[in-house]
Amino acid sequence: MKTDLSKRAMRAERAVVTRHELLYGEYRVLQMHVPAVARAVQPGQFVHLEIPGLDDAILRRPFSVFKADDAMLSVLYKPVGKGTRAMTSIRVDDEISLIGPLGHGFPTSHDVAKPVLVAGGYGMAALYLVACALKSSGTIFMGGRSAGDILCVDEFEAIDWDVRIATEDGSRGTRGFVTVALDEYVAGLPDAREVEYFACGPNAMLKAVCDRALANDQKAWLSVDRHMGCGVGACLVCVQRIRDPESRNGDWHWERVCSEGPVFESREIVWDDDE
Amino acid sequence: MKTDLSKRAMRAERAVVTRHELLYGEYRVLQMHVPAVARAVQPGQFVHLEIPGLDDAILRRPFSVFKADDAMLSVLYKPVGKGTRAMTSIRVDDEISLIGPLGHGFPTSHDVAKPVLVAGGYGMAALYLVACALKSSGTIFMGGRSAGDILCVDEFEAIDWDVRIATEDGSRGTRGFVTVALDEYVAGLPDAREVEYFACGPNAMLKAVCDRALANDQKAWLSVDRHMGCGVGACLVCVQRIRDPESRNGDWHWERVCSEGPVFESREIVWDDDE
Amino acid sequence: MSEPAPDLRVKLGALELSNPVMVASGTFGYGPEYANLVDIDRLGALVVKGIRMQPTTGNSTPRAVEVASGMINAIGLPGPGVEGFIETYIPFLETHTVPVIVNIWGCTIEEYGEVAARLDQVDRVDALELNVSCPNIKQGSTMFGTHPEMVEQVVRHVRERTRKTIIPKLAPNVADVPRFAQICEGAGADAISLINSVPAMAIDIETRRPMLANTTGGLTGPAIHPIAVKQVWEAAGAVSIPVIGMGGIVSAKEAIEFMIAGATAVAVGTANFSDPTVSLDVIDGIAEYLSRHGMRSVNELIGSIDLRKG
Amino acid sequence: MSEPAPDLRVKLGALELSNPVMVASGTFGYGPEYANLVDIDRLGALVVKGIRMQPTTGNSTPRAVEVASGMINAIGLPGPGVEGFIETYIPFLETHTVPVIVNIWGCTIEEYGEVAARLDQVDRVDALELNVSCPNIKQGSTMFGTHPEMVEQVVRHVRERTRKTIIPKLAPNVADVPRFAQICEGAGADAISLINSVPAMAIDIETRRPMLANTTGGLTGPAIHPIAVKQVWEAAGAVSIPVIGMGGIVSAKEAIEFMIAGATAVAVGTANFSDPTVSLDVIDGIAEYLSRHGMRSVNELIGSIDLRKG
Ligand SMILES: Cc1cc2nc3c(=O)[nH]c(=O)nc-3n(C[C@H](O)[C@H](O)[C@H](O)COP(=O)(O)OP(=O)(O)OC[C@H]3O[C@@H](n4cnc5c(N)ncnc54)[C@H](O)[C@@H]3O)c2cc1C
Ligand SMILES: Cc1cc2nc3c(=O)[nH]c(=O)nc-3n(C[C@H](O)[C@H](O)[C@H](O)COP(=O)(O)OP(=O)(O)OC[C@H]3O[C@@H](n4cnc5c(N)ncnc54)[C@H](O)[C@@H]3O)c2cc1C
Ligand SMILES: Cc1cc2nc3c(=O)[nH]c(=O)nc-3n(C[C@H](O)[C@H](O)[C@H](O)COP(=O)(O)O)c2cc1C
Ligand SMILES: Cc1cc2nc3c(=O)[nH]c(=O)nc-3n(C[C@H](O)[C@H](O)[C@H](O)COP(=O)(O)O)c2cc1C
Ligand code: FES
Ligand code: FES
Repeated sequence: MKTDLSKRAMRAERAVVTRHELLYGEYRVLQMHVPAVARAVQPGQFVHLEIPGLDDAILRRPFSVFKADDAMLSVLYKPVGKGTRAMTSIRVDDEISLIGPLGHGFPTSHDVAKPVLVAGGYGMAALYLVACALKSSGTIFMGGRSAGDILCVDEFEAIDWDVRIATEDGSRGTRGFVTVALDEYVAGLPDAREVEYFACGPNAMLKAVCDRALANDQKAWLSVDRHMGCGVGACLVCVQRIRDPESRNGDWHWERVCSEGPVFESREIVWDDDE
Repeated sequence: MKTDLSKRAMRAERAVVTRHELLYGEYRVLQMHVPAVARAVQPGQFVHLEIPGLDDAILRRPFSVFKADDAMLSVLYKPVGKGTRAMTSIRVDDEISLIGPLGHGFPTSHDVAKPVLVAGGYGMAALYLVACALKSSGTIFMGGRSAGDILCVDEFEAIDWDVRIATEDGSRGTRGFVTVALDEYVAGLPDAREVEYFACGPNAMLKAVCDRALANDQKAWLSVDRHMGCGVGACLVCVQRIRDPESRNGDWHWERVCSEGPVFESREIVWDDDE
Repeated sequence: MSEPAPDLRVKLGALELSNPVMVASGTFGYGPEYANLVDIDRLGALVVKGIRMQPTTGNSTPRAVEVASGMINAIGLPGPGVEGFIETYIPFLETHTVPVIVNIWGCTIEEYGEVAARLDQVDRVDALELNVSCPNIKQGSTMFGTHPEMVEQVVRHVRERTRKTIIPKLAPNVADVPRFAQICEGAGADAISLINSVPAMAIDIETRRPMLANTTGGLTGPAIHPIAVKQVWEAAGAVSIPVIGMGGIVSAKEAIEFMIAGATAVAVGTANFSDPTVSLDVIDGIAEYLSRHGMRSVNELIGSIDLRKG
Repeated sequence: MSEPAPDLRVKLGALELSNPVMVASGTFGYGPEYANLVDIDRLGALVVKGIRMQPTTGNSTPRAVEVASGMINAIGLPGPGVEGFIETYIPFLETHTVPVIVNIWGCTIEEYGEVAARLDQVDRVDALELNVSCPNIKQGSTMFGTHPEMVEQVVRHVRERTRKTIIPKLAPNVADVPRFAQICEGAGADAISLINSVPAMAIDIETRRPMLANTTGGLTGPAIHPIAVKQVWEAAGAVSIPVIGMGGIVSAKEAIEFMIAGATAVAVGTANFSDPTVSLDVIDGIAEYLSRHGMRSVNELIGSIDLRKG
């Protein structure tokens, strides 16, 4: 999987904003004209954006690619902190410095018997290109606190995916964590091992998917979120503990989420104690 | 002159922008609704503005009051540096934090035989309230690099002031420094000692006016521009050398431009070597 | 039913403050300058501009320059001298109730003692902050406060000349802050304060001249906050007397960081220039934080850092 | 008729650079990371991430946190070890022409020597930068680089083991930078570089835990620039070997400030993260400045500070 494809495609561009609006609840879509990057994007890759008007903050922010075609690339975000709040002031026709596509995304070219996507927050956007790229459609489980946190349902249904929703307050779909709906679904399958997971969302969700993959002998591809400095592998800020492939006694090494990741297979990941 | 009037009137207010537009050349007028301050302003006083969107810059910027009535206060500025460039993004209805009125302005309540105003740059705006307050009208000399630097001519003419213009490139009025026109005028007067100067502009202009006042035994009130920290007398950043009144051997002390100034009489000022 | 307001009182030696938020020396004048904009009696304490024995002129201009997230100043400690201070400002301060801390300095160890002895007689003065760390005043090529022996002698000497609370103010440009903190504690300090401004410089690239008449000065403001948090945390861990944290406070957030790191009180400096009432907002913000976190006294916040490994 | 382009060449000991702009250790990986975005052969020199004898793991996460006009990092010097470096990165570097400076460190004085001796055999390595000042590596409670004797021994020991240009990198958190600069010169250094990141800390006030797994880290970026300018100016005035200035460069302006203060070369660090081609812009900006000011060589800029009193 870990080719240097992304590496070769990576460029720094000035992207021109073509669309910027509320899409679902508090989530906004930011669409940019940046053909050279948009064309090269693989599902699960991200772009590193310099956010204008960020006052005294100096770092870029990474965003998963939501949609990409021959010219346009868009990301989905919610204003939660300093960076994403400043983003809301971006206007159509503004120029934004963008580096991408970055990282190693999800594998999508192999045959997957039962693809299962598990998404929370911006993960619903990050998995859309995965759904488009996989050879056969499957089921996506979306989880959120309440109905406003459920995104992109129409997009997935339009490409014939079975969308299952769970909200903690029960305001849309099943009440409770997404794993409840997921467990029911898997329990009802004739052969659980046919399932292959593609997940993006909060760490607790990723870990829950990881536990199930290990227990049921399934493959699970997890997209990890880490604070980043450079985004290109130079600063070693974004690292994730990864199991040494040959080791039997739990030895591990660090890999860079921005370069070797953000997608890792569940067996590779060594979780921190507080995750 | 140096009463604690300004002190008593000083307030911190949230001013609401009511007008913000190009007025002359690159000069813009920023008008704010801030009655408590506007009402208290004396000619030559200034306000200390917190400029929104100033990125990593942390200090306020001082601006002379151009016009003030019972409700509105306006300042005139040109985008030249970080602060004034950021100001150009201020929009009508924005709120701006303002401290004022500050400093001791020009004396205007006494009888002045021949008031002569000398102005450069924003000084043309800063002297408008002086012209309004003086009991009799007189002559204002305006100097600038070229025609685009000459401001507020209509305002002064509307209150019956004689406006004399000098530009370095000769694009408007006399060619050359404002002092050439000024010297001609003074030379033509029956009694030069009747002249009392009120000046605001670059240091070189103030110093030229000072030299003439000393040579001709005239009074000259000069408004000094100094970089400021607090604007209220606490930080001691903005100081000016002032002659000790009793001293015969050139002794001096520091006074605060923001508090004892910005207006000093020419005989008080001890100029720095590089001024 | 609303909870009772949290208890904000803290103690610095014998001195009790109604809340832990002071204004930092040199950024608030002697009191009257901001009195029209700020209810100064709400402050935990007012620390006045540095005072020595004689009246002093200070540096030439420019005395300050703005830089990224901060400013560099080289004011040079101008002031009216101790007698001038007493004469000019004590009458004003007597019309107010805020605790007054006088920041003092001298060119010799003896001068620190003289100033302290004189102020010991002034009832309105509650405590003395000993500025051994102004980057604009030097002993040879380096400042007083970077020499352990000098710091020890200053504190010991002042201790002998006054019964008031004494608070040495440490220099930030040393490798081993805990050592200096311990020296002060051993020499009889009631508390320590830190950090003073950090030695710094800016050059105008067009004229190729220093931006400050004094060539170099001291950096203050948000830029130095993370440096200050580390030094306050280290100092607080090294001594049992209270530590006063300052450097880059612009809101309750930075003040709370200092207190979690171990500071008993904090001082707001440069931020007063952009927002004169910021210290009052910091007081309110700390109270709000305590309520939200179910803490009944600010003492629960002090040193509450959680160092468990993740 | 256009003027000839100004001469940007500078020398660090025996090493000649085509221009004075390098990228700082730890902010540009080992070369390949940015090679798709930046024409690395245009750089004055490439300083790679710190290398010691053994492969090293580095600190836990979080390893960095953004603060006002800067970031604090506590990466902990992970790396492949000297053999891993040679094996993995020298082949890539051999396909490029940019001068390569390897930043080295060790847990003992001997380890510095071993790494230096090993790299002395590698032709592609042009110089060694000796990191005695990483705030995340300690000797007792304070870092190596704050002890004059330790610094002297490291430099002397490395000098004996290599003929390549050696460049000790000084710690910023000392009171007397000139003294350290002179010690390095006396011990045989060809140049010195400064500043490394400034010890700092940030606390999450909601969890009351440090923002970094390592508790403390090093502050970099625009926030430290004025501190760096002062130290570079002091160091350059104290020694006759070249000084390399770094800390908070985000454009040609800050680089020119360092050079006016006396730096022969400069290094761009944190700014690479937000703008990977910033170093190339700095090179162009310096050339443009020299032309505009009628200087034909960058050497006219170095140390050109005008200290006349106003
Ligand atoms: C691969 C990847 C893809 C992502 N895709 C999306 C997406 O599609 N949509 C979306 O909304 N978000 C996405 N995120 C998260 C996004 O990058 C932002 O972190 C998030 O939106 C909050 O940013 P903020 O500036 O608003 O918040 P803040 O919390 O104010 O700032 C977060 C930033 O602060 C800094 N920071 C804070 N704490 C630390 C720390 N402990 N260590 C280091 N740095 C710190 C970092 O620069 C970080 O980016 C993605 C993250 C990753 C890693
Ligand atoms: C009493 C008074 C009245 C004024 N009235 C007007 C007016 O009516 N209209 C107008 O356009 N301008 C006026 N000015 C000037 C104005 O305050 C600004 O300084 C000027 O407009 C440029 O600001 P800037 O931020 O755009 O420029 P910059 O040069 O980018 O920034 C100037 C600011 O940087 C800082 N700074 C830079 N160098 C130094 C230094 N050596 N020492 C200390 N600080 C430094 C200061 O904060 C200063 O305000 C007045 C100044 C004074 C003192
Ligand atoms: C303009 C100015 C003047 C100062 N004068 C003094 C002083 O006289 N004595 C002193 O001990 N500290 C002085 N300081 C340092 C402050 O008290 C404080 O330690 C420092 O500014 C850090 O806090 P801040 O970042 O909140 O400003 C001064 C700071 C500034 C900005
Ligand atoms: C993420 C990161 C890693 C660093 N790693 C090293 C290192 O390995 N060795 C070293 O000597 N300096 C290291 N530094 C310090 C830089 O080389 C430089 O001295 C410092 O960042 C100041 O420059 P800046 O403000 O331009 O970033 C590192 C800095 C950062 C931000
Ligand atoms: S963000 Fe710099 S190495 Fe990943
Ligand atoms: S600006 Fe602070 S004293 Fe004048």
